[in-house]
Amino acid sequence: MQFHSFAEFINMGGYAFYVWLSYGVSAALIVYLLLSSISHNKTVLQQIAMRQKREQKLRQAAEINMKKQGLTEPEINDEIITAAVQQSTKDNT
Amino acid sequence: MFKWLHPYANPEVSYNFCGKLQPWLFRISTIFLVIGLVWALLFAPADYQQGDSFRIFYIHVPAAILAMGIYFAMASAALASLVWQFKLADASAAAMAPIGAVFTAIALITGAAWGKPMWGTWWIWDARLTSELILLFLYLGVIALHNAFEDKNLAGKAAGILSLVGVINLPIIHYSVEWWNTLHQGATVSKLGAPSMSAVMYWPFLICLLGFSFLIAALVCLRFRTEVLARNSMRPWVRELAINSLRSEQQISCNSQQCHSNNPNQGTK
Amino acid sequence: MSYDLTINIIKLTLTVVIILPVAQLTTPLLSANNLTCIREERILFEQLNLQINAGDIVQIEGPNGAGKTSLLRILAGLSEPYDGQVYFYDNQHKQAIHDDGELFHQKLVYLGHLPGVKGEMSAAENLTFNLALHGLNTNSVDANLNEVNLLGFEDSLASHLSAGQHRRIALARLFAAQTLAEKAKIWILDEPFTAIDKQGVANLEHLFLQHAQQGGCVILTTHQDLTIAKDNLKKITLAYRFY
Amino acid sequence: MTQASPRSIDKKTIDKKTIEKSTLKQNALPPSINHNNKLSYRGAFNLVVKRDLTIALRHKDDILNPLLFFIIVVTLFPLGIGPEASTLSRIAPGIIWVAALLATLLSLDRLFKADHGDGSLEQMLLSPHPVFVLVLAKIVAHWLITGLPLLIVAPLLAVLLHLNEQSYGALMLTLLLGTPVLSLLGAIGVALTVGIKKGGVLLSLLVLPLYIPVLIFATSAIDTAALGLPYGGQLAIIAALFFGSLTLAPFAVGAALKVSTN
Repeated sequence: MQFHSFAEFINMGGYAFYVWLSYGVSAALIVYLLLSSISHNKTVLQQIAMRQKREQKLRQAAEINMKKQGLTEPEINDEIITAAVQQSTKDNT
Repeated sequence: MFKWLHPYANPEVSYNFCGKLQPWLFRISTIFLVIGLVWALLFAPADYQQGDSFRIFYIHVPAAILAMGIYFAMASAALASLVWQFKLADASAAAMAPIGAVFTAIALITGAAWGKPMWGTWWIWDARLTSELILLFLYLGVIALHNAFEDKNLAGKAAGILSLVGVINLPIIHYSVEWWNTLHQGATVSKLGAPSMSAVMYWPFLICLLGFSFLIAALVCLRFRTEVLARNSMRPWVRELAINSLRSEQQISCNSQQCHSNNPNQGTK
Repeated sequence: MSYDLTINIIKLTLTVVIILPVAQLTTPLLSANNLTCIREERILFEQLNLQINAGDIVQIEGPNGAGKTSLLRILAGLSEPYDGQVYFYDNQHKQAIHDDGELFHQKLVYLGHLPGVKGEMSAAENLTFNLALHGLNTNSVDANLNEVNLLGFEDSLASHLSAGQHRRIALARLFAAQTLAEKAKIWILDEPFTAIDKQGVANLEHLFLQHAQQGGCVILTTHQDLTIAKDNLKKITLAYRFY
Repeated sequence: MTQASPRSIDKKTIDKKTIEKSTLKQNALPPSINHNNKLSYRGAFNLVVKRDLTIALRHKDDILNPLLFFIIVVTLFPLGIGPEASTLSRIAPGIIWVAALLATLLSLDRLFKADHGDGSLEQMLLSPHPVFVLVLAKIVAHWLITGLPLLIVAPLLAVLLHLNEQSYGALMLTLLLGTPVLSLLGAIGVALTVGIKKGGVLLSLLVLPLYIPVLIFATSAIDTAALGLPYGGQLAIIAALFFGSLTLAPFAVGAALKVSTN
């Protein structure tokens, strides 16, 4: 132990201001970095969740629009796809 | 050769791996930092010339060394992502930039606070300080470029090119500044380089350095996970994670406010 | 072949191109394997496979934001796909487009949204530079400008010309490229008919057909209905994906 | 294709004034650079340099504005610091070089921005030539348009600032070797920011730190020359920076352009 009393420790041999400034600023910056990293993580997660909700709305709107126009959702026509596959394999050979 | 790495190229695996690693890194860094800083502040002897102001050394120098080290780590990650199209390397480079910038800032501020009592002035165009300042500019450039792009993948590539250019320039800038400094003014006698540092001073320094390194590793883990999430937000596992986290947050807030309208199911329970 | 995901995205309507001789029918020019495109964390398309043969005119359809332009840019090698690879064929020899970019670019004509015309240069200078840059013959600049109804404008600075005329300067390159047998076979055109009048559109469609018959291929996006007979036209439809 | 296309409406709407006004010679670019349709690296290089010079000469602001900026910045310093010849001559190298740095920075924007805006950059990236060659050609053209004029006015400004007579040679040599480095390194920054809407301020943040070594060695060479000492060492280092950036920067620029046009 280099210091005999608490007051002496705080005084830092006359350099109290500079030493505690350095340690204080460093601690503050690291704590800020830590907290901002954590909050950044949370906001990113929130944004992703929000976007999912927005996508759902968009999808519903699109479906309603289609129904209005008397269209059903473009069903995936397996026949066409298989035809395409056959076609492309034919082309290859 | 790198086959053991393959599972970690999967974002989900590495996200979970970092999630497991992160608390341990934080614990280890806390232990090291508490020991190191208590030793540095209370038990390490005062410097015979600089007195107790020497205690700034224990954060200034680790911060300065690590600031430089993070830049090199970031540049190698950028190289990996540009050359081998290793997408996660990109995310880790993006995670490192702000941490490096903060540690550079710490090194600069503590350097100034040390310089005032020693040299009588807050700022001195000392070679080390100047090149540290330029390092900060390089970091800020990388971060700014990263933020300027909407698309995270493009942002990573652009910032990667810049950090590679920076890493080539860093030694050139460093030596030119050193050279310029010795030319313009009588070499500032720097106590830092003294090789005759005694063991009683050396050990706490080493422990502090290790502590800061682990802290940085933990922070990189934390930020890396965020970057992975942001870059993979279209993947089902991330979407599920996001929904779950939002739900659990709502539950917490509901419980604390005794939940009135938000979630009727919660209220009746 | 893993079509499980592709099936959800793409409706391919492929019809046989009958006009072409059998030998050319099977000559592939460009193919793509497992293309995935992600823009601003949205998947535009995923695991897309396609092959484009000599004689094909392929129209890429889809609503705004479905990734038509992105697909064209990936096929041209301007954008990197998130995943997957684009190949071109040199004498039936399959090569990734990034392996020999210079050879691929000799075979390619890409016209994007922007015409790439400098206002400070005249129409003829613009075309001359464009042709020379791509290693095409610059002897018939006037004839090429004539084809796009720009004769008489050769010496006017492009900044004095309209948007449609800029586009026609860019399109004039197609007329120069069309006379070449081996080079510039793959045409990738993003909305080539924007700001072009009816007669011009008809001329271009005629040119496309001719190019296809000579063993080239045309990949284009357009909002206009093409008058090209259905027999000669393949369509790739990209659906809008919400995530 | 035959003359299938009928002359249509547009022929009538030819603006005769436009034709008369345009006194340009037809095909300022050579009408046919190649007959065998194979353009060599050198041909491509020359083609792009000529095109960029043609555009710049028809758009004289591009050449004049950075030059005027350079002159005005240099004249501001004596007004701010005071007219004492001794002070001015001591800081003259720094002033001239910082002004040259800023003038180059100001002119960098036009290196790729216009080409990116009208789509010709895409066309260049898709041409059957290595990006390296085309990028180098554009940088050379940029230097000829902005670096060379600075080099020509620099002695005049040195006179205004009472630069030590012994250091004129050093000033010219450092500018000759240093300004290309500024163009080369700056091109990396422009290539990275060309796709960004508000890239101007960002560009200076990216590029200025990279300029520091050139500034340090150039000013110190001029200072050394003022003392009558040999300044070959500094000049050699600037030359090394020049050759280093000449070989490496075009690759970085090419990679950056591919990202920016993505």
